[in-house]
Formats: sequence, C-alpha cells, structure tokens
Amino acid sequence: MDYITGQFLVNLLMNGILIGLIYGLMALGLTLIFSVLGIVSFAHGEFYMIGGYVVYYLLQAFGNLEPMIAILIAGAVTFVIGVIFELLFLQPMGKGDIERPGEYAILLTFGLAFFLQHVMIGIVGPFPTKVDRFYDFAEIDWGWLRMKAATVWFFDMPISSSRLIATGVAVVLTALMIWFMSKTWTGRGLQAVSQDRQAASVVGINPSHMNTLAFGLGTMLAGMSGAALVTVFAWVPWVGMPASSKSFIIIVLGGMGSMPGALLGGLVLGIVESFGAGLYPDPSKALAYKDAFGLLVFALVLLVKPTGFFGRKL
Amino acid sequence: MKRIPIQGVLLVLLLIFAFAFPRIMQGQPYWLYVALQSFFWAMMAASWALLAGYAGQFSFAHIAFMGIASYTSGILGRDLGWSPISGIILGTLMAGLVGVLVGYLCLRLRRTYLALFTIAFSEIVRLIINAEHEFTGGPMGLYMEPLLETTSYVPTYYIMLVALIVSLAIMYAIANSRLGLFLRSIREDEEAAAAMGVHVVRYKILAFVITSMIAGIAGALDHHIIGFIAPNELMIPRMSLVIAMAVIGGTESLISASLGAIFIHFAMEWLQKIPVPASWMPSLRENTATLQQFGLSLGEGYLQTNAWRMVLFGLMLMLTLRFWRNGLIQPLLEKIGRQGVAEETVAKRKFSQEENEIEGTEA
Amino acid sequence: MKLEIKNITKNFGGMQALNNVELTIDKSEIIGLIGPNGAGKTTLTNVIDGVYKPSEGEVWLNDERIDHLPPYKIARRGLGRTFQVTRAFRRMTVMENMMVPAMAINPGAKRQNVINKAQGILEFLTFEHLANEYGRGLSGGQQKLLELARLLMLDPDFVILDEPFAGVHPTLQETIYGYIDKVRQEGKAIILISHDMDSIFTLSERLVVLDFGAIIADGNPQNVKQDPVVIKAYLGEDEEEDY
Amino acid sequence: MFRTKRYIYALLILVVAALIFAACATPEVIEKEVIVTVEVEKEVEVEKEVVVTEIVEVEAEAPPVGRCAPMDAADVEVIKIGVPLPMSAPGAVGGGLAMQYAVNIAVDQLNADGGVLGKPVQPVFYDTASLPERGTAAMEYFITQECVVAVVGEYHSSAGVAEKEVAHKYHIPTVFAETWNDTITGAGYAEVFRIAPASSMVAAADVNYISNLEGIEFVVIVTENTDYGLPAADQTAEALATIGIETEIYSADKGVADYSAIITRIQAGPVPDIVMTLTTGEDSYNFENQAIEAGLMPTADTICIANQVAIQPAFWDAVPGGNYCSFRKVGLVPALANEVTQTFEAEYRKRFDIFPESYALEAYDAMMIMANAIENAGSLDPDAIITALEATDITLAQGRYYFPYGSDNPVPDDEPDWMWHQWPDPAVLFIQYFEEGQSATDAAVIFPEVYQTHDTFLIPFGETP
Repeated sequence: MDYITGQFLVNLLMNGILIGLIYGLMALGLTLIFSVLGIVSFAHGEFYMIGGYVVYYLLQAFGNLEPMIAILIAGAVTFVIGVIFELLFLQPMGKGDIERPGEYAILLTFGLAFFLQHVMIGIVGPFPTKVDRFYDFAEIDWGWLRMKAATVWFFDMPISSSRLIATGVAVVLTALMIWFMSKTWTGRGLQAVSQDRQAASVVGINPSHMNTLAFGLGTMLAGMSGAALVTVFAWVPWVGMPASSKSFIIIVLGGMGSMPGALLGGLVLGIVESFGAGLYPDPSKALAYKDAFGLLVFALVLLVKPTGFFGRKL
Repeated sequence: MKRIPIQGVLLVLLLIFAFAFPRIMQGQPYWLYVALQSFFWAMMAASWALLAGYAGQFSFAHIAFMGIASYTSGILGRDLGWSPISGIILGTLMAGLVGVLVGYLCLRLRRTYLALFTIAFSEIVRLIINAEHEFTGGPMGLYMEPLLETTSYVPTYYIMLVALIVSLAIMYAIANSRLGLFLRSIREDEEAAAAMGVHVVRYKILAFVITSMIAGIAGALDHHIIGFIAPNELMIPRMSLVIAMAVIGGTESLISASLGAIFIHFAMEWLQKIPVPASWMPSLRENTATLQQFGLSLGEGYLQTNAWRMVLFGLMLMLTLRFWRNGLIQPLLEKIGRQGVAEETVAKRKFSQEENEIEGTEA
Repeated sequence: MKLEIKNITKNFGGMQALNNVELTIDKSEIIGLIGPNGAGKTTLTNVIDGVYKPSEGEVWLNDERIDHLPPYKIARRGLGRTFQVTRAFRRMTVMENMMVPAMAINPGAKRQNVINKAQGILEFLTFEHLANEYGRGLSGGQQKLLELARLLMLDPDFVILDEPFAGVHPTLQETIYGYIDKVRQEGKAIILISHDMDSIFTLSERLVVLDFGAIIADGNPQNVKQDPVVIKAYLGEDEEEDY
Repeated sequence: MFRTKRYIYALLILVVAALIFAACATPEVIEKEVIVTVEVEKEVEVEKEVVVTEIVEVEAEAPPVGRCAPMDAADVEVIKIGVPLPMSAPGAVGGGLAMQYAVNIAVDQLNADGGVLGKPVQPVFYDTASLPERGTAAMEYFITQECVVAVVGEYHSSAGVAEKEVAHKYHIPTVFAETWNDTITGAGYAEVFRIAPASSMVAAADVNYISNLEGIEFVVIVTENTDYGLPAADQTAEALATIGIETEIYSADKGVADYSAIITRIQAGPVPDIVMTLTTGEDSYNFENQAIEAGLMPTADTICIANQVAIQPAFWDAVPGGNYCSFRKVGLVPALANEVTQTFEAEYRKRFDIFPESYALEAYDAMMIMANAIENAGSLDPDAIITALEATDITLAQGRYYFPYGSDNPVPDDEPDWMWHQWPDPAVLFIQYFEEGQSATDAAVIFPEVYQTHDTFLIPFGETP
C-alpha cells in the first residue's frame, strides 16, 4: 500500500474527472431521450459506435477534412437514423397503441442494438480501427505545464492530449445543449413536453413531433460523443456495449432526465472507477473489477434513491 | 374446459413427435443435440415468460441465475466430489435463494429501473466469476462432471425433454392457479391488486424464486450434459437471445414462449448456411470478392451467413414487437384453439366499443 | 364495526395535505365526502387504505390499529376502495378480475363457488354478458362497474367509492345507485367521494367537507349545505363545471 | 390446483408416449447402458422402468452409428473438411473471418492443383462463437451431417476443449489451429493434433527472452481476463519467479477502454523494468496508447513489450507513440517468410492488405497439413490419416511441420503432457520497432538468436541502429 501518496490520489482524482466528463457526454443524449420520451434507449451505445465510424471513414476518404466538421456530419448521420427509427417504431407508443410502453421500448431498443451492432460487424468488419488525435499540441515547457504532441504534463501529471480535446468537445457540447434547452423555443418546447405532455399539447406543441426531435437529438448527441471519442479509444462494432452500460449508470446516478445530472453522474462514475481500480488491494483483480465498482454504486443508488441526485419523482 | 380440444390434440401430437424424435432422427445425433439444446432454451424462455409475461417483471438477470446454479453444481462437484444430481439440486436451491434476494431488492423497482438493476446484477455476477478464477475457473471455464457416462444423446435428450415438460407443467399449473391470477393482477396494477387483498410482496418474490429455480435447473442440467461452462455464456447478448425467443414466441403464454425458443434455436442452426438455388450461383460466383467483404462466403450451393443471421434475428425481434405484440406463435395457437369462440367475442367487443363511442361523445 | 381516524396529519415535503383530520364511523351509513379540488380527499383515502403512512395520527379499524399495515392486510380486514381513475386489470377477463379478491381473502375458496358468486354479482350489475371480456375491452363506465363488482367479491365492511359517477353513462348510473342501495342494505358503511352534488345530496346520510386538508363541516347534509364556512369554501367554484 | 384430473390424464398420456417411443428410439452410441438407466430413474420416477428395459432391449440390434464419411475416397464426390470458427459474438469474430478466408485460400490452391486423392476439397464452416456448447454442436454437425473426414481450425480454447471430446468420440482426425490451452493436446487423444503453441510454450518463450535481458528485476504484466490471457500471465509470472524476477499482474475484462487508473497505479509504485501487454485486439491498443501517452513506457528505464497485434499497420494509428516497443510474435514475420508464405500473403492481402496474422497462417497450414496427410494416407480411413499425420514432414507458411510425439513415440516423462501431437517449433520471435511508423517488415528481429536481424536482444530507447 506504500504506493498510495497524495500525488497518487490527486492523479486518480484528475483521471476520474477527465474520463468522467467524457462519460457525461456519452450519457447526455440518453438523458434527453428519457426526459421527453420517458424511455431508456438500449441502443444508445450503438449510435455512439456509428458516430465514431462515420468520422473514421470521413477522415479516411477526405484526409484533410476539418475534424470538427466530421463530428458535425457524424451527428447529422446519427440524427437521421434516430429519427427514422423513432418514426417507424416508437411513434405508436405516443398514440397509445402499445399496451405497456415502458417494456415495449426496452425490448425494442434492445432489438435495435442487436441489429445495428451486427449490421456494422457485417459492413465494416470486426477489426479494430482508431483515428489519430485530431490536433497535435505545440511543444511547451513551463515547468508546471509541459506539452508534447500527444501528452500534456500538468504539475508532472500526464494527461493525454486526445483526451483533453474530447473533454473540450464534451464541455462545449454540453454547454450548447443546455443553452439550446433553456434559451431556444424548440428547447423550451422539449422541456415543456418532458414536464407535462398534456399541458404542452394544449398550448400548441405537438408532442409526437417533439418525441421525434428528442430521440433524434439524443442519438445525435450519442453519435457526436462517439465521434469525439474515436481518437481516445480503439474502435470496434461492439464498442457501444460498455458505453451503453456506462450511460445507464450515469443517468441513474444523476437522476433520470436531468442534464446537469448527467454531467455530475459522469463525474461520479469516473471518480468511483478511478479510485476503485486504483485502490483495490489485489492488483491482479483491480482492473477486472473496474466495471463492477460502477455497477455496484449503480445498484445501490437504484435501491436506496432511485431518483438519483437531480431526478424527479418516479 | 370445452373449447380446447383442438389445442389439446395438437399438444398430444407435438408430444408424440417430441418423444418420437430420436427415432425419426436416428443416426443423426447432431439434430438430437440441437433439439436437446433447444429444450434448454425453451426452459429459459418459458420461465422468463412466466416472470415477464405473467408477473410483469422484466428482469435481465435470468441468465445469471442459470449461471449461479451451474457454477454451484460444478464447483461442488470439483471441490467436494458431489454427484451431478446432488449438485444440480443444490445449485437449483442456490438459484432460488439468490432469487429471493434479487426479488426482495427489486420490490420497489419498476420497468426501466428493474431492467437496469437486473442488468447490473447480471454483469456483476459475470465479472465476479471471471475475476475470481482461482475459485470459479474464471475465463478458462469449469469442467462439469458429465451427467451420464454415455456419449449417446438419446438418454440426455429424454432427460431434457422430461425436464422441459415437467417444468412447463409446473409453470402451467402455477399460471392457472390462484398464484397465476395474483401474478397477473400484480402485472396489471400493483396498487389495485393490493387494495383487493393480494399480498404483492410475497407473490413478486415468489415469482422470482420459482422462475430462477427453473432457469437454474435448466442451466445446471444442460451444463452437466455439455460437461463445461465458461463465463461467456452469462453475457448479456445471451440474455437477449432468451428474451427474443420469448418475445417472438409470445410472452403471455408459456407454451408459445417455449415453442418460440425451439423454433429459433433450430432456425439459427439452419441459417448458418442458406441453400442457394443453382440459378443464382453464377452471378454469386462472380461476386465472391464482394461477398467475402461482408463476411459471407460461398460453398457448394450454400451461402455462409454466420454473422448475418444475427442481423436477421434483431430485425425479427423489432418487427415482432412492432406488429405482432403477442408474438408470432401465440396468435397462431389462439386461432387454432378459439375458432368456435371467436365470433362471440367479436360481437361482444363490438358491443362494448359502441358503448365506448356513446360515452366518448358525452364526455 | 368501527372506523376511527384519529388526528391524522400528512405532509408531502413542505406541503401539508391533511391537517388533524378526525373522523369516526361506527354504524352502517352512507357518508358523503366532498371538498374543492386539492382539499385532500384522495390523500385521506390513501391514508386510510394504507397506501400512504400518515405523518401523525392513527387509524383504527374494529379496535385494531391499521395505519402501519400494508394495503393488502387492510383490505383483508374489511376495508375496500375504488380508484378515482379506474384500475381494472386490463389484460384479464372480467371473471378473472373478480376472482382476484375472492381468492386473496379466502385461500381455500373453491373455484366453482367463486365463479357462481361472481356470476350472481355480474347479473346484479347487468353485465354478465361481458364475463369473458378483457378489462381493456370495456368502456369507462363498465370499468367502474367492474371495480364495484370486485369490491363486492372482496366483501368489506367499509367501502370507499372514489368518484363512482365520473364519466358514467346515465343508465349505468342507475345501476350504481342500485349497487349503493344494496350495499347499504347489507349493513355496511359507504364513504362516497364525488363531485356530483346531486348524487351526494340524494344519497348521503352524513356529509363531511374537507378543505385545505382539514374537516370544516360534518353532519346532516341539509345542515352542512347551509353552513357558511362550506359556502365560503365553495365560493366562486362551480363544481359542476369542473368536469 | 383446479384441474388436477387433467394433469393426471396428461401425465398418463405422457408416460404412455414415453413408453412407446423410448422403445422405438435407438440410441446411437451406447457405452454404459446401466448408468444410463440409473440416471434416468433419478430424473423422472414415472418413466424409469420403461426407459430401462427398452433401451437395453434395443441395444442388441442397434447398428453402430457414428461418422457417415466413407472410408474409401472413391466413394465420395468431394472430400469435406470441417472448420469450426468463431463468427459471432461473444467469439472473436475478427479471428474467425481471417481464418475462414485463409482456409478458403488453401482450398482454392488445393483444388487448382487437382484436389486430394483426385477429389476436390470442400471446407464446411460452422460458427462456434467461443461457446463450448456450440463447439460440440459444430463437431456433431460436421461428422454426422456433413460427413467430413477431418476437422481443422478453431480459435478459442473454450470451444476447443469441447470439440476435442467429440473428435475423440467419433475418431475423427483434427488439427487445431489457434487454441492454446494446454489441455487440448494434454488429454492425449489419438485424433487431436495442434500446430499452435500451447500457452505454456509461449510463457516459456517470454521468460526465456526476459531472462536474456540484463538487469531485469520487476515486470508488470497487463493481461486480459480470458482463457488466453489469465493462464498465460500466471504461467509467465510463475516461471519468472523461479529466476528471481518479481512480477505484478493486472487483469482486465475485455472491453475496458480506460486504463488510466491502473497506469497511475503502476506509476505510483516502483518503476517496472518491463511492462508486458497480454491483452489482445483493440484492448491492447487502448492500454498501450494510454500507457505511452502517460509516459509509463517505453522509457530509458522501462521496456515496452506490446501485444503481437502491434504487427498490424493499424498499430501506428492506434498507438502513435509506439516506437521502441517490442512485441512477441508467434508465427513467422515477413522477414523470414518463405515461398509458401509469400504466395499465401499475396492472396491474403487481396482482402485484408496486411501481413497475415499467426492464426491466418495457422488456419492455412492446418488445412494444408490435413490435405497432405489424406493424400499420403491414400484413403479416408481415420487410422490411416492419423498415421499419416504423425508422420507429417512438410514445409508450409510457418515453417517445417512435424509431430515428434505420437503413438510410436510416446511423450517421455520429462516432457509435459501437452507435447503429445504438438508441433514443437512454432516460431516465437521478439521484434522491435525503432522508427516511428515503421512497417513490420523493416522492424528488427531481436530474439531468438537464430532468427535475429539485429545483434542485440534490445535496441535501447532512443537509439537508432
């Protein structure tokens, strides 16, 4: 246990915060979908995966494409897929044709996840790919802050530059999303629907359009987070499964349907995983249980306070 | 009840077929083995249908109970030299015990929350089995003592068949007893059921216990027959297979769910390669490179579709949910069984619809 | 038979839904429970029924304290209720719906006896032709009837009817009147919650008025009607147009 | 509860049906009938006598059923060879696809040269998804449905352990291509051969290499939580302990994308002399990239031993800072490719455009070895094929194949059990990059000495040879 020093703990915390912000971005779309449609999309990770692949193939085809534009295109592609799926499969839920919408949505999105993942295995193949970091950092040495192309040392603590870029994208996207939800007419419409469907429809908002829009936006956010993270992690068609389960954990931690909650939940999950893996006594199992720590916290929160930190009543 | 003779006849025919299967498939142990495995899936799907379709508890932990029972039996056999039979019994009890725990923890959780919690539980179980490899064998898997010291599948086929029939009979009896009635009322409306005097807590837990014990016995039996278990079998995609089988069969009928499982298991085997008509062959031959690009390949008159059958499967699950909410097999069975009654019911429904309309205009 | 509600207070977060409610019912009678929207009528029902635990106070049924008991035990001890929004078991037939309470209170019940009893009740409520229909196939009014039928199967001493006339066809309303009469004849107490003032005044023998979570009047309907406090509480509220 | 009578009737019908059909059913292979009966008896009381008597009765007239392939090549139109591979989750789909492609190349070559024994060869693929249950199904399917004469392939040991049992049951010669678990050949079945290394062999090679380096005291192993990774890590750690080197193992589930906590933890402890990666595929890329970005390896103090997927060009996309990492490569490297390898590689590159991975080479070779053995045996008789396999002496893509220990020459006591029917020479090489973006063909082979293209066992960090 002699490796546990103050510096070590600070490093763990920092790692947890960085990855936590990224996790938060992953879950943002899911929480939006939940707040408006009241369902959890089990195919969330698959949209995340598709977003990453869109960027990968765009950059393969047009090598000098500005990465940020590639991210936007990835968002557009996943938006379209999400909207099509919503129109074809989720619309009947809003119309009351479905006996038990909650269960229907769970099973349906589960099927979609299965479908998309295997379609991608068929199309792109099962071999890992990865996109190199979008931008190289300049070389700097100021003592407390050193930078090289791939790494930044902040008080001697190494931080991957691609991770920093992804975190930046995450923060910008989250800010944009919160602005969109609170300041634009459409965003307020979404919020109105998420709070009271009937009242919203009385004041002239078409809830079923809002459903479609919310699902599309949710999948778009998933796609964009995948697009931003394809430089951080190696990419395979089943990369979405862990992303999905992390997103579930996060939205439950933060409170289903709450956007700031998603960010906070992401941070909590990142920190819990980081400290869990860093401090678990048996080193050979520390990493093996990394996912289990998050799941355990998740299960406990579900049991003790299912509404999470910011959640509304069940 | 008078109205099910057709169904009854069908059932008997089906049973006769099932018992005659080894005879029909003489010299083809492969199909016998496939059938044997399909019975395992049928038990899983039917017990999940009881839990989800009757009691309304959409749990994803079913495969974990299967794993718990199998691993308990396997480890007892390895470390304490227990015979498979006693191992299976204890494994099943263990699954039931964990079922009590999970059922109790899940009392307050509904729908999405329940699904998420049970997924987490199931993953934690798998991660523990994987990580504690000194004890469980971990990813290297665990040898399970064979149930019978024979390489023929005939006796094991009958064992699984009888296990399936007995478990279906037990579940059918439950579904049609007071307990089934209460479970369905809980599914429909917990609060109203409680107001009608139904002990919601007890029956919810009971549903978990019974179904997880059936999943447990199915798993323990099957893995003793295979002789080996690996944690890969507890992965969530395997659970989705169970769910898809039950959904495509029909979650509100045990027999439909189990027939769905058997049907899908056979279909998945058959779909490994699709026989391609000779007339297509020349054009397909020219495109061999394209085919291989997508993980397909062409044998003599066959198209390899290993990866793509999963795509088909996912699509089928989605379409079934969207357009045939009672599954594909259940409506079929109902149609056969209710021919005489159909008209009467339609008339009644029409009547009540009219009444509905009257009220609609008034409100 | 005796139902005592002693000093009940119920808080939701900062909001006080019920405030020191005292009510005793010790004989067979029809009690009308009225009050403006949000007065706490449904909350009171839920507290009596065990869905909510009261923040303060006690509920006693036949000299047994029941406020800590779960709803199913309270139901078995002889207190039944309907719901404001009907809660039929939608994917069960009418007959199955009715078997649930009968089987729940009497584990040893013979299936045939239960069916016979249910058939009698269905005939009385004039919808025996729908015995094999699914709950979801029924109209709103028929669902109300189904809830009443379930209550008869449960056979409680105290019956709480929450808005039994809301959205019900006039012919069915007659049936419900008949039902209330019958239950009254059997010597049971009925707590009737309704916005339909005509029915309340026609039927009830005692009238309780709730406002802001407190009882502001309790007594003979005619007297209560004249009570200035009650008139004030309803001032500016057109209760008929609420619906 | 309500319809007890109906259940009794139903059970009665069941029992009668069981009676009739258990009587009619002929068991395929009956070895120990007595035990059969006893077990059935425990399972369902009602049917015990029925099954007992009938099975025993029928047993006498039962024809021996098993493999359906004829013994003589003249009796078949095509020679079918079963190829079990993982082609869907949770198996390694990538490995399965590559091996399928490699087998197809081998078959095309064989058939272009006139086939085997004058008949064309046809591979029969089956998806085993890394599950033992699927493995058994695959073998039953091959042997009793498709009438294959032999089986080659498989990627996952978890499926392989089940497959070897069925191969043994039907006496079908089988060459395993990429299953490393010791027990595969350790069981000593006459039918089972293996050209992949046993995991103990690889561990031994790793240890051998490390023991040749100077000043190594502390090794960190990062492994994946799979049937490959865990035993490999444990065996390596055990062997390193015997030569006084301390190890620390970190094992991770597949799909863990973020390793930063563990990297921080390693950095907080004593500086490791070597960080060795036993995770595979995308997981190894993730770990290596994150470790390199964090400055854990490679440095002047810490040697980076990457996973062998580092041989792929994708390594440089995924791990841009991976210069000076060495990696262990099982199977040939481009620098040592012979003519067979080059012909195969040219064909393989048409689809994948990379130097074939060891499992692709093994799949190709396994098919070729089997074809060669059938040709030499001159018949489809399993005994003849097994004899021919034991006498294998052929140079293929990975080098010269032979099986030193078999029925004529049993495994001696001082050799481990798994040497039975095991090709002893899978090349286990250590290769090191010394320029960023370097192609694997140009990288230096640093170990073992016989294959060296560079004369030290390690190119120190930052130096260019």
